[in-house]
Amino acid sequence: MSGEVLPGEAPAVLPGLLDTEAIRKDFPILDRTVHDGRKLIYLDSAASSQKPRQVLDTLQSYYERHHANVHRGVHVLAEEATALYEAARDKVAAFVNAPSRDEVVFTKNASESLNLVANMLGWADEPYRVDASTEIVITEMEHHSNIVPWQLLAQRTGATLKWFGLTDDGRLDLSDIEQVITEHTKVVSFVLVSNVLGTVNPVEAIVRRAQEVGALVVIDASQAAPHMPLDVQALQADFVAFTGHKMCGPTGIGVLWGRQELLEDLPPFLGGGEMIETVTMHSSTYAPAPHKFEAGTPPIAQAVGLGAAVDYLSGIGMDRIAAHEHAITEYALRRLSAVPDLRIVGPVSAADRGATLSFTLGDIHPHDVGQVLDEQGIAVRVGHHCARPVCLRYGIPATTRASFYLYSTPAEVDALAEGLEYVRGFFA
Amino acid sequence: MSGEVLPGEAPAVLPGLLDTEAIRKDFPILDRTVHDGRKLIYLDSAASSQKPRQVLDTLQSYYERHHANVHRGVHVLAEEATALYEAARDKVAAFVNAPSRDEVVFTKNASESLNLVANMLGWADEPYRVDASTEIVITEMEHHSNIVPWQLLAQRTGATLKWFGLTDDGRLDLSDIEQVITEHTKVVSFVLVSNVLGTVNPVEAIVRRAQEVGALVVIDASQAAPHMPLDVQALQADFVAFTGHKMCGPTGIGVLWGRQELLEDLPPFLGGGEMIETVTMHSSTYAPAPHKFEAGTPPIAQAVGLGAAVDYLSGIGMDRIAAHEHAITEYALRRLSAVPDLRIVGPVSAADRGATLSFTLGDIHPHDVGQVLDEQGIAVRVGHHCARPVCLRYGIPATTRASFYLYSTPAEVDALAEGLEYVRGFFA
Amino acid sequence: MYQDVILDHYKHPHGRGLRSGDAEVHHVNPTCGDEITLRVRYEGGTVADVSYEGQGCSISQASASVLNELLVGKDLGEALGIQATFLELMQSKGRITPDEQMEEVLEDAVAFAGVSKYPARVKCALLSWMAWKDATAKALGEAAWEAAGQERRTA
Amino acid sequence: MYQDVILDHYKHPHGRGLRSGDAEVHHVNPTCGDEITLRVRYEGGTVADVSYEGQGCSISQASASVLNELLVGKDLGEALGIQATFLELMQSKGRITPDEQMEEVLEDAVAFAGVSKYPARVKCALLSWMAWKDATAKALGEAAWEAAGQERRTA
Ligand SMILES: Cc1ncc(COP(=O)(O)O)c(C=O)c1O
Ligand SMILES: Cc1ncc(COP(=O)(O)O)c(C=O)c1O
Repeated sequence: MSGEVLPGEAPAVLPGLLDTEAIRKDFPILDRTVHDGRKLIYLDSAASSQKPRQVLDTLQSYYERHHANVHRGVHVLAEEATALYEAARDKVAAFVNAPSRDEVVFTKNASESLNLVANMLGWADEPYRVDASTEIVITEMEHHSNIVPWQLLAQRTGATLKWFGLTDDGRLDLSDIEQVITEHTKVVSFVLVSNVLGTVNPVEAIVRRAQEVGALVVIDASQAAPHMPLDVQALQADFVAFTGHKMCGPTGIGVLWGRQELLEDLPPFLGGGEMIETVTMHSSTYAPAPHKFEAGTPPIAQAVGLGAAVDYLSGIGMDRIAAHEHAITEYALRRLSAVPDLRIVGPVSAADRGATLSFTLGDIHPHDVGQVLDEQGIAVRVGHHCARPVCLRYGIPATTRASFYLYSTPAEVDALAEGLEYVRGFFA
Repeated sequence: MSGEVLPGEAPAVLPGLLDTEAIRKDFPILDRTVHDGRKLIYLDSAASSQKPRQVLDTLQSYYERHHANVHRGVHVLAEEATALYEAARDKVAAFVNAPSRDEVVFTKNASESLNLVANMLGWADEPYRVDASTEIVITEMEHHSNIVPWQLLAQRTGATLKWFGLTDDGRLDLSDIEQVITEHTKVVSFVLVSNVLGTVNPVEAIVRRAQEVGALVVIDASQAAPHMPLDVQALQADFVAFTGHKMCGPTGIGVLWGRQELLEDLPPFLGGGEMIETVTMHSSTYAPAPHKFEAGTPPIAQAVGLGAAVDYLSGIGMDRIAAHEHAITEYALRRLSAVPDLRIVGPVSAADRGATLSFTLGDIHPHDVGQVLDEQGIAVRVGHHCARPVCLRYGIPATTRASFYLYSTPAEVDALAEGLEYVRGFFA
Repeated sequence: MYQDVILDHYKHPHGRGLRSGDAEVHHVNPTCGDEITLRVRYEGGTVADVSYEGQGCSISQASASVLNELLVGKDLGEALGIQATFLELMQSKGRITPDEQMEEVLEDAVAFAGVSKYPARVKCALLSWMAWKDATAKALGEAAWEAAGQERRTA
Repeated sequence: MYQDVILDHYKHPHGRGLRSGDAEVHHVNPTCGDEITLRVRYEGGTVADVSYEGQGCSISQASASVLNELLVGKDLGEALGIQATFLELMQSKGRITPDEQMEEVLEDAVAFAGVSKYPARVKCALLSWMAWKDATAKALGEAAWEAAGQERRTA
């Protein structure tokens, strides 16, 4: 990986790129200017993606024409709202190739989805119950949302929390897999694509070992669902969590997919309206999944909006989006490694890697990198990206992170590389 | 209460009415027609209110111009999104007269808010911890969202669940308050305004007794916040929960207000990004409230939308909205009691009563009432309204419920009364 | 959705009231509180009586009345066929317009076609039919039931 | 926000390095990992030295350098006054434009006025100042601290 492309050089046409000129027209915010007329270069999609007009129009027309509370209404609006909400469930089920629509639970975000699983297992009966004799396995590259729920569960049940470490080149170290996942392990929860390193993890090896010992597998697909075809059956996981706002959907909506028999067997988490079958003051029985896990008025408009997002992404094709991002990632790795003093934190090749690039730039603090890039209109994220153990592992306080999506262009990669040169000069 | 107003008679101008002609222009959905051109008469706001254009415009412009993930971003969009999100917290804090903005926790709905409290108390240290020696007190008129979380907590901790019964005229029976709330009681949770009966409960009497025994007070204000001035300091409660979609806000957003020292002392509920101070693989420390209780990417757009809703309601004035609804309720009670065989379930006078009217109509099943009203364009809710114990208490399987809001008119009350006459004829 | 036939059955229900039977079941629709207590009596392979009592909306009441009218006197095999056809119609979300053949099987019950467009009401229409199937299973024992199902499928 | 004064202090920090002192504190900004170890030394009521070491962004580094330059040699009372003024400026969300009087008190530190517009960076600018206040409290003991605060308020 050397600097074949000189700064300022026009990028050769990359193989597999989408027609970003057309796509960018769908995203009103990408026309925005910042800091006195500079064009926005949004490289922070791993934190949250922007929303296409198709999703915004769906939200608007939902509220302007169809809104009512869902379920049990006998009037037109209630029926329409219910039909739209449940149709969104069908769409999401199809998007992840779920065997049944009833396996799709709507939550408020991926964090709630992961907490839901941790809580279900804490309150479950055998054989699922997590207790003091149990081991929970995660990895050192998890997002805090896939660490803290398990720490809380371990504290509250006495279970032992274990984890896979990382190799120097930003991959999971599975060399001790037999020692990490043992016959005491009841649950293995790991991220499919790291939000800091970009690493795509080897699902099969982990699932195979987990199945050997009879542990449940939870996959945090928050950074995968937006960017590549996702097939819960192929993954062979028991639960898969992801979040709407990173995949062109609204904020306030997340998904937990779970295997039907597990959703049936496991106890509820939040109690309230809609999740019950019948209630007396003395006791209650619960509705079948997915409703059992959807207490209260759900994020109706947000689910409908996520349905529109899924339509939008599928319309373009997840494989084509993945190919686009792969091309951009390859190009970005090439351009960035030509910037002096820049060190990629994570895999330096585009193989098994998502379009999220974390790096350090000499000893210029990421806050300064981010701020000076921002003054040029370039939006990146800086900090520990809610995955502080990764920074600890690599002995750095923070990183600068640029992340790409279906609307990202090679020209934006160029702007980033040039921006970084400017940052270096600024603090030299 | 007798039938002074004959069906078809034009209503005298009622005192305290809002200028609904102007207000209705703000709500695009109210222009809708259903069933071949019938004008929509939306009397289901207790289930979910409609949204004014001001809120929809705010959502749209948030996504079109300012969206990014909140907190910790150093780029323009992240700063703008954070400022908008936190400004919404300020607005909600002012709306309920919270002593501090840090006492306002954003959740996904009132159900999550109530579950949050129940879970905090289950995992708390003394003196808050709910355990087998503890009594939890609720009432027979609670929404399932304020029953099931406490049933789950009682099951899981061994605590005893007790409740206040109801009088024949739809009020809380507090005659045995000393026996219900005792020195074993650690928490008393009750609804401020019933979503079935419409009853406004006597907060002061309950709070006084709870304070006597040192119990925490949780108030479910889901049906109060949209309809009347709400002052958490005047209520003297410890926690107050409400939900955005019933008060002109988007779906997917709820609020928990809690006293600062409690939010500081009590343990977190959901774990994840944003709610931490620092994380290692071995342990984590938590951010100060409110962030401690907001794991993951919050419902950003929805909070901003709720801020706009609160501005909208405050712009009109909560006291004026309450006066409008009071006038409508009085008129509706008068008109409905003139319908033969109609029996109000709940207080029959408008004193201490919200604008939610439940009733039965002879032995015509509520499903049939609702369906035939719907055919006339009139949207009401039928069933147990997520408060089945109320139906059990009054020995009925279900009710028909009409609920009014700031956009409701006396003409809509007339339409309802006439619609009910038609229903009677239809099934005669 | 309120066809005259439905209103007729609602106002003048057939066979309402509990009479002696081989088995009794009690079914509830928890979302709306509709309830039915239903008894079946068999004579050989024939549905000798379906008696019932309950509370609920016009749809659930009328559908119980139609069930009584349709099934009493029929062979179990035929009755099961009628039940299956009614189920199919009700789950069609308004997409099936009953043809002549279906009308022959379902008679008055085709009036419920419109109800299938209202998801909230489908359960009301099916309450008595599910209760009948359950009671029949109870009356005949699972083995006989399986055999009957077998017979029907191979008929 | 990157005034030349700030960049200057960042590139050529004053008084950096740890020297002997009466008290040492270690402060961390958990959201971005900025860290500072800071020591204070007092001689009578005078700030004799503020020495420090740490890692962080240009803002937090420059602000520690400015702190050293401003506070060393000052009376505790005066130093506290400067700290309070800097705090006020940083929490102003860009709403304060330093006037002559403020410039006299804050000298180079007025260059941070622009930083106060960036909520995410205010904590960086305050890191060393909070550490200094904490270290001072530790060095003098709470009682002396209270007395000094008292003195300042009544001055
Ligand atoms: C009194 C009351 N409490 C709680 C709730 C629950 O609100 P949500 O469904 O938004 O969680 C409702 C509304 O459904 C309600 O009316
Ligand atoms: C890998 C990963 N997991 C989980 C999450 C949490 O998602 P959310 O904040 O929407 O709950 C994120 C994003 O923040 C993420 O990148």
